[in-house]
Amino acid sequence: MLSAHDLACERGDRLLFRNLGFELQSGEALMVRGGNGHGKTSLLRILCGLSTPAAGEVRWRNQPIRQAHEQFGREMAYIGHNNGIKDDLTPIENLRLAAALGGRSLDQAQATHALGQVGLARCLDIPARVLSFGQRRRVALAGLMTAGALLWILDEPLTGLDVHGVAMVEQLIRDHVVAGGLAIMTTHQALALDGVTPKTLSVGD
Amino acid sequence: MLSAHDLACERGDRLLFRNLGFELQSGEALMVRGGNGHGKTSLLRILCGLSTPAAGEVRWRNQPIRQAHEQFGREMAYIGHNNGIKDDLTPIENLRLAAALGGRSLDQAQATHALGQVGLARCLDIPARVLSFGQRRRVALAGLMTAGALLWILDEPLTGLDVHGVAMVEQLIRDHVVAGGLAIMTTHQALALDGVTPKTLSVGD
Amino acid sequence: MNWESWGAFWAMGGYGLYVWGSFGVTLLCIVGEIWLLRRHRLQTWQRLKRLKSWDSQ
Amino acid sequence: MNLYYYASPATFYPLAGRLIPWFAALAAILTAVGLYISFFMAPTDFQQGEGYRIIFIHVPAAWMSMFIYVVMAFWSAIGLAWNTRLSFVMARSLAPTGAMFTFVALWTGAFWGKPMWGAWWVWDARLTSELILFFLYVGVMALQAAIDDPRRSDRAGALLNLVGVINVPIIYFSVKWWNTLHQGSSVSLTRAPSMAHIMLWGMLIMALAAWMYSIAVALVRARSLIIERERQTDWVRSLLEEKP
Amino acid sequence: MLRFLFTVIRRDIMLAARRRGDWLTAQFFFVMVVSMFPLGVGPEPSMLRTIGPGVVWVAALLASLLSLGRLFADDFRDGTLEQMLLSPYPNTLLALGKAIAHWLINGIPLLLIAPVLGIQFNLPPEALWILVLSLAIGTPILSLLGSIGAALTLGLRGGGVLVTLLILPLYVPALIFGAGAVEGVLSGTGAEAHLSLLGAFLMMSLLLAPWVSAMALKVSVE
Amino acid sequence: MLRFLFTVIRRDIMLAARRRGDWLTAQFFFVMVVSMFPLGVGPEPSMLRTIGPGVVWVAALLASLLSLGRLFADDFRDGTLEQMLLSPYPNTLLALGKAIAHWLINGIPLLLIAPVLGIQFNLPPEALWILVLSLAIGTPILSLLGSIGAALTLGLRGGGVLVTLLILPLYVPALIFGAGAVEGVLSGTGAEAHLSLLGAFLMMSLLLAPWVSAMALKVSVE
Ligand code: HEM
Ligand SMILES: Nc1ncnc2c1ncn2[C@@H]1O[C@H](COP(=O)(O)OP(=O)(O)OP(=O)(O)O)[C@@H](O)[C@H]1O
Ligand SMILES: Nc1ncnc2c1ncn2[C@@H]1O[C@H](COP(=O)(O)OP(=O)(O)OP(=O)(O)O)[C@@H](O)[C@H]1O
Ligand SMILES: [Mg+2]
Ligand SMILES: [Mg+2]
Repeated sequence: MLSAHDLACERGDRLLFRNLGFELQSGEALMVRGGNGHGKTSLLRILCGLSTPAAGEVRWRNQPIRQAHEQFGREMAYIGHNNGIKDDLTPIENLRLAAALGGRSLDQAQATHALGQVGLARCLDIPARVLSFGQRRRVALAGLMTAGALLWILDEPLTGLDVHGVAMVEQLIRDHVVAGGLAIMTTHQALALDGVTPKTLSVGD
Repeated sequence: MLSAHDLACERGDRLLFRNLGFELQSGEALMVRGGNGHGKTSLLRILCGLSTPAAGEVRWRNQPIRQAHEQFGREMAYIGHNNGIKDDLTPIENLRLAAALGGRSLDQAQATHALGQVGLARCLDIPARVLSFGQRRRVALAGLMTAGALLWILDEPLTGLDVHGVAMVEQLIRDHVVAGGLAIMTTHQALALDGVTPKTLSVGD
Repeated sequence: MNWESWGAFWAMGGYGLYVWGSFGVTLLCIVGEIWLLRRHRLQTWQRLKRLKSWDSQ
Repeated sequence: MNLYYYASPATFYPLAGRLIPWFAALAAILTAVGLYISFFMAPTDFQQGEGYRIIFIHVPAAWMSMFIYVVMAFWSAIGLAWNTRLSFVMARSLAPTGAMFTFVALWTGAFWGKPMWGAWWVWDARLTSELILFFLYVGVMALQAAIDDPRRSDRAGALLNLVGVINVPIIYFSVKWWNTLHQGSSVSLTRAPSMAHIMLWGMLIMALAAWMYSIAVALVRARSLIIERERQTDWVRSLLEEKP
Repeated sequence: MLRFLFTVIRRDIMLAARRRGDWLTAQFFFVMVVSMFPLGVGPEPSMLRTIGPGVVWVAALLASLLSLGRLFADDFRDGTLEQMLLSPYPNTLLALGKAIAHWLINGIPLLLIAPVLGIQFNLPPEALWILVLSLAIGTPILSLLGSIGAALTLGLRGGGVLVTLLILPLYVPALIFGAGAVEGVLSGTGAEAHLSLLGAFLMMSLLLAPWVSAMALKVSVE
Repeated sequence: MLRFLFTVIRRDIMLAARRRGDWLTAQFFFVMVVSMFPLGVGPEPSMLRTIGPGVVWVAALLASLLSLGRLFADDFRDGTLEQMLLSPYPNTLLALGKAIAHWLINGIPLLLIAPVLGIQFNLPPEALWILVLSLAIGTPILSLLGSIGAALTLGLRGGGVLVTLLILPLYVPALIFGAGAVEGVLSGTGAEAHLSLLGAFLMMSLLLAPWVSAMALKVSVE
């Protein structure tokens, strides 16, 4: 469903990678590996269409993602190093707005439920600004859960999470993949998806 | 040398902790444990004097840190969730400026050496803005190494670091403590300091 | 007593708009402030009650 | 010492509760008397006709606007120096009332100026500095509203207040000088010549009423702020249980 | 489609409501800048009346310029802009929605305050009325053109000059027609010509600006 | 001690040099605001001369405000401000250093540009000279007082505009004496009195402002 052909990425004077390609089908996960600064984030941003590769192209359901903007936007969810949540809104409002912007509707109860699942039941109505580093990450994860996307692109989803958080994310990804979803992720920590063996892809030297 | 007496911290409507106290001598390390949002960061900021506790006080060499501002400032180094590096400056300039502001002098060669040690030998003269998430963290760690401080306060030093990075930080902390330094840290990942057993302190429920 | 009739009182010798405009707005301000104050007070109490019932749960 | 005793929120709260009705009642009575004097006893002015009756709120409001700012600065200074929570609360609870009186002074001034000078507004020294005082009030309130953490917001507001109170006289004299140096306009503040005794009394009584009103309102506001901040303490908890 | 537009607008209004202090401050800025001028140039009423419309218009321009700085910047910093660009709707709608929201939040209040400021400068009632009308047509232009500048500044680090250079000159026609309309009333030559030119300018910006700023946004997040 | 002060100043100048675009923007803003006025109020020379000093001064005030928004904000966001506050030197020095750097970076260029703008308004040479002198004494005041506002509003949503609200009223004396000095020359009453008052105001700000803003910084990073 998602395929990358001959991707290359240049940053400044450096060629981060080239001739990079892969194909990912429904029910598969891809783990992107590489040390700090090897270009994982750069790759993920290319895959979700935020930046343009120096060469090559990314296809979703056999169409270049630039052309399939609408469909791809509906079926893909991305979490980067930045959480993409508004500091002034409460977690609930954040989720509901994100859903509305994606053209979905999400009522109060569903949002509350999702936040409960990521362990934020006590922080429903304080502004996201005062949440701790890990709690903010969890809000982004709750957003992912409610997005109903088929393809997940997750850049270091485990940063800042405590052990329960890590277990929760593992479970989340596993369930998603088993149910036929696609997941692409990076992480420097151990990530155990029992029953699912992700493909791996190494970036950089 | 560092002691905390009866600390309490309130945030918004919540009492994060109270009656928290400990003492740390030269050559000892303290690991602060607690899940997301339990108040680790809040505690660390109190310990380094950035915020005032709701009750209690922190002492350094038996003096309240507010009064020992100058000495404490010279002997303590803090790394928070924010790296404290300027995006527009190169890593070298960042290190040298930080040293100058701390009243130390650090020449080009020393800075280069420190950056080499954290694995940034290839990124000496590009602005920090274009560095990857983990590389930025490493710049902050290089700053820590050159600060020559006795007390290190590190809030999740491992976030975003790859395996080599983690090993490097472990080595760094171990050496510091063995050489008689003090270290206070938090992390959600495993942190092995062989030969040194940190005290632990749990925060929050 | 200054005024022959209520009409004269309200007219204020031709300055009715200005005099009553001033006194009226002052009254509005005071009433408004008291109303806001009352609302703030009630809201504070309600919030504290709710927080307390949360804590005791 | 006695003072310290009353400076503790736990004693101040009930004390304020007992005082408020008295101040409120005094304010109401004085206002009634003052209004009676202003409308029924004070004679018509031979120059300005009935229009001058605005003076009975204009002047008290103008006085209060300046006085409250100074009092606020006083409490802020005490708070910053001795770190007493109560003084921050007092400073904070005065600000909206002060801003309100400043607004009233501006408004009534404008409504007085139109018939007397033919313009709602002129850039006279006194008017201009009152306008700037209004901006200062709004600034303090906006700053405090923008900060969620009460401790931080108290201190930030107090600092701004002190800077303001040092500046207010400077501003006043600079504005005054600015205006008189190149006085091009034909209008100037015409004073009611020698005020009749009864008018003076009316003004004084209205001013006193404004005082009482300000004290009562500030105390009510202070009480709300206090229980909000002290909610973790035992006495507030038991208070919350008492009053359902 | 329209749902998306409304959601973008609703979102921005919600955020503005959450920081009401912030929003009020922008309006006060307008008031203060206008009130500073007499202090600078002296209190003489006849002179103040002449410069009044110009001062109010320049202040409106500056106020909108200031609030524009944050139009996309906050969203960019916390990553929500990326998320919105990835949404399944055209980015032009996003840009249009943001500009409309900016006008609703920052433009409309200016219209309400302007008459009061006009009074401070002793403008006669009919001039006040035209002042408000000219601002009503003119401020959407400021929001629309400004959104282009705001989108461009996101990427071009330190390319701020370019934006001031680019946007302020674009504002010039709005300023000239807007202030000109009011002066036309004061001098008795009438305001219609100025106002209709201003309207034409508005139409043009409405057509082009969202499209350009959507492109600029894409470039900026790269 | 002095070493620390110099390091702070050097650091800020270095950063400004690194983002020269931003820095140029503030200067351009100054030029643009001033040039916008003749467009807004009409081209009549005698009137322009009367309002000239006031307009230049108000524009200088706004330009310095604009750049103040970022005086501490960037350092706060990336955590370097915390690090500097934790340094072993008094925080007052830090605040003073930042204010001085701000003046060197944003104040001095204004002095150089002002005469050119004065010429646009037909100011005679002796008035130009006094305009520069008054700005030379006045702009440090703006930087000093402004640093208080910048420190107080640190980290607040939309702090940029809030600064304006807090600080503009405090700038009033500087504006009045500064513009007054130039007008004094134009009207023949002389500028000395104004300039010496401006000097006194500068002294006072120099004594108090760094101290207050250091306290405000402490409060803000809490
Ligand atoms: C917006 C317009 C006005 C403002 C902001 C204003 C402001 C003030 C202030 C601040 C004071 C108290 C000053 C002091 O006690 O030293 C005051 C007093 C007074 N004002 Fe006004 N004023 C305005 C318009 C007027 C007008 C139009 C009149 C009458 C024609 C007027 C008559 C007076 C009088 C008689 C006093 C009391 C004089 C005294 O206490 O020495 N004011 N005003
Ligand atoms: N202008 C530039 N000049 C030189 N190198 C650049 C430039 N821009 C980016 N780079 C380099 O490109 C790389 C970007 O890496 P990227 O952010 O994709 O890494 P990553 O694999 O996600 O790392 P991390 O694990 O730390 O998040 C970095 O090594 C950075 O130094
Ligand atoms: N105004 C507020 N109202 C309610 N809760 C607040 C407020 N401000 C902060 N908090 C809470 O205080 C806690 C602050 O936690 P802190 O950042 O110290 O956590 P942490 O232990 O460092 O977590 P992490 O591991 O995620 O970094 C959070 O739980 C947050 O929700
Ligand atoms: Mg990365
Ligand atoms: Mg933390």
